[in-house]
Amino acid sequence: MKKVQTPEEAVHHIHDGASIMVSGFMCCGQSLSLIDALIRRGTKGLTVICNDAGFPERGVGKLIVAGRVRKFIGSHMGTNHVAGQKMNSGEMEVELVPQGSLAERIRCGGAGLGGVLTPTGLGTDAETGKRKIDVDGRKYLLETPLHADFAFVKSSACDKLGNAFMAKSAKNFNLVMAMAAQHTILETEKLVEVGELDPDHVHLPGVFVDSIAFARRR
Amino acid sequence: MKKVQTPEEAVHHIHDGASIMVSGFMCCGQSLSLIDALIRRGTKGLTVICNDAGFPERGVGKLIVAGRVRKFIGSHMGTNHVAGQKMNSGEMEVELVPQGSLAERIRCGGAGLGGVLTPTGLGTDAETGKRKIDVDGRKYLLETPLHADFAFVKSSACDKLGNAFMAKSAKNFNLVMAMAAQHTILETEKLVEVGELDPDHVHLPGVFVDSIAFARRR
Amino acid sequence: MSGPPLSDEKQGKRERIAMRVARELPEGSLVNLGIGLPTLVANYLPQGKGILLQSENGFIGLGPEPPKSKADKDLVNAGGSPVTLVPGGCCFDSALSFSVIRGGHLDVTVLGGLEVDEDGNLANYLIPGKMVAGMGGAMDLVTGAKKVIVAMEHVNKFGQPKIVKRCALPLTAREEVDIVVTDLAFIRVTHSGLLLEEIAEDTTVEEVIEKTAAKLTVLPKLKEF
Amino acid sequence: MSGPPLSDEKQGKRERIAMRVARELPEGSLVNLGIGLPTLVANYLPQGKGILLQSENGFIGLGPEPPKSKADKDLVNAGGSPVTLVPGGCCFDSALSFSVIRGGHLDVTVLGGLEVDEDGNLANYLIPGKMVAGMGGAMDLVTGAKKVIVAMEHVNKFGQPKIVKRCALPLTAREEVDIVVTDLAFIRVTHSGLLLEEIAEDTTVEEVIEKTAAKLTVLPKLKEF
Repeated sequence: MKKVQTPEEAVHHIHDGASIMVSGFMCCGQSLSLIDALIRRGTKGLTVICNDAGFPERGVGKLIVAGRVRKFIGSHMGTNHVAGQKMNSGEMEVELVPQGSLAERIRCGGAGLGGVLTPTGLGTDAETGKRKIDVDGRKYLLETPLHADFAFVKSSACDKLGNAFMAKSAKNFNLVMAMAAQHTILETEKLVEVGELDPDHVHLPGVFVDSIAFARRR
Repeated sequence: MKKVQTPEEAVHHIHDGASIMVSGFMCCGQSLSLIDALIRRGTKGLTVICNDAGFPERGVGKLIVAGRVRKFIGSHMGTNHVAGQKMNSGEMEVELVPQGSLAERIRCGGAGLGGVLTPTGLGTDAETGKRKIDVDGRKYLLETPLHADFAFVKSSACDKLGNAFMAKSAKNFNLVMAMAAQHTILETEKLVEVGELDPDHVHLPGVFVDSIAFARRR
Repeated sequence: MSGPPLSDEKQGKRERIAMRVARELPEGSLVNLGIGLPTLVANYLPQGKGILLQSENGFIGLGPEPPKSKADKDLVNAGGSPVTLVPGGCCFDSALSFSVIRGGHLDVTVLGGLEVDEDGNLANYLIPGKMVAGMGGAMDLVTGAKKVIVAMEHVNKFGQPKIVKRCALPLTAREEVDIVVTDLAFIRVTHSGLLLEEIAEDTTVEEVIEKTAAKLTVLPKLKEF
Repeated sequence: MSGPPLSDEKQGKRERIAMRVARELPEGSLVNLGIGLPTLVANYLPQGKGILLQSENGFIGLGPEPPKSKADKDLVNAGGSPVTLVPGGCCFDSALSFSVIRGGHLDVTVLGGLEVDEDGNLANYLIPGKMVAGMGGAMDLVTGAKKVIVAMEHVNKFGQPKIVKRCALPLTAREEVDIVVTDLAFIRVTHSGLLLEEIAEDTTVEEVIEKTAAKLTVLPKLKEF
């Protein structure tokens, strides 16, 4: 059984300077309550790995607006003008990664791989600092693993072992991030008893989850 | 809508010398009826990529016993003594790949990756012929993509677009193989109308499927 | 993602581009439509052709926007707006979504552009010092899709050509663009450069050439759209 | 996978190994049990400790063998035999299964061995010219799991030591073994070699040393099991 906590309890041990993977795509499938609890806690100097910088007033974007993010690694920040400002002012370091490569890099971190080879980004600025490797006469970029101290992931429903189900497009980065972090906190809208989820409908095995935070659907 | 055929019709265009990925793990989740149809058709000189050589009298193992397999790429053949004999006699070429690396190599083929780096096999015979690449001071083997002309995959149920559901441990290599082949044939125990499968319960998107063969559960 | 309301003329141009792009989508194809102009293509999909739309945030079978009362926060498009699923749709995580895109399973990607050049290079994700949106899934889409269609207005808001000899902005991908559809022209990228195959019914070859900063080869039997 | 029936004595030895291995499994751990002897460990799992078994063919929550009438052809273990799922189990494909194994999410892997040596090298998948089974998932398991326990008889069927100075057979993995449990001994692989920590209640240190072809350091306060 995994610890079931409030969002406040679940983020209590997150230290300044921690790296956190935050699932979600434009806030869909994002652990909004964990983020809000972390903002209230005041934790700062974070490295945040998230698909996008979201919106200034919601989800991961609020962490950026509140000045808690030292470095942002993601694929897109066009919907959060504050993120762009903080990047231009030098207040926040930004590493832009093509979305597919971002997913693979996180997956590498969780799956024990040392990297993957992809043609995405060849001949673009995304090449910068990356090794090029030839396989069978084709050139690829070597994309290396991403890891983090914590992952904030989100489910529509989970059981007390952390086995989780994500409705529709709320899946996105949840599985790969839960695998790639040292400590994964699962925010869930619904908590059921062990045995209630169909084993064939589990999108995220509970073995990747360290603690569960219950928070209403929002 | 995908073509729905008999197993015989579905394998009719498979030529001598073709490469075929066959899903299944000790025959569980394996397209037994497609294999039987291919044996009846007489196709030979095949390269077969499958987790294991199965059993002499069932599934992929029958293809080996019938002498149709020129080259076998898999992780295990201990349950099919004929496979071992054919390897030792030189009648069948065998490439043994660690099971996790096999899954990743097939996934690479389907996901457009040029390879993955893994520590599995380092310092063993599985290194033979593989490049070693250092990342952050750690050594890895470069495992390169596997592709095939055809994939034989198997579902418990699918709709007429090929969206498929695999019960319990019958999932195994189905998804990655369906992605990695030029032409994927899905054998299914049950065929439902489009819209009958819950979009959150689909294990294999129909976009990876080229044709469907209906065959009773066995 | 919605900006200020567009003038009727501007909206008309965008609809024309979308209509022409829609005609390029093969029967039974899997298509990804980018945010903005490309999204309009969904309104003109040929019926009964079994075309499926993929959304890179994690599903196949993108359907129309729902009425507000039916919006589901767990079902949004890549722009974050509520959408629906068509029957036969299915959902998956980002790793599988980009395996679809990067593994060659996507037949067509339609996306906007800032610049396209004679070699089929595309720039559409960054204006240094100004727009810092990021590439999102664009680099993956353009590199992975079998066919890349850029759908954009022929000139930018300053009236300057967006089809140029050589992209000046940071590239999204090199030599991947197959077709450019604008309010004025349908242009194919070939090994020997840009081929003007069709022009809009209310323009002339001269206008297209004047508003293009790249060499255009004009197809002898030029069609109109 | 079932061979000829075993003698009572031989079966007793195997059960003893399984019992001792079971005591090594931490509370709440995720464990993979190999085919053959390691499978017996499932019969001795400590109750109420929340230990979950993983099966590399694609699930977590491996339960006992069902009665024949309840066997489900879609639910087998890595040896192809019918099994059950415990409540809270979940199923997945091979790519995710090996991400669990190779990504460091598996706490313990228990598997058989042909040879283990002083450096913690393991050979267990191939006897050139004889056994051509293949490595299956063994290389991944041994390389990926946090703790590797080899469960095997102390000597082979010819009475020869299986714990040796240097493996002669092709390796499954280099320097990955943590613990060896045999019918005679519990041996830990340390940076300074093999440490004999426990012996079976019906043997002596002398017998263990005699039947081991590697250097053993004997723990001063040797325990029995």
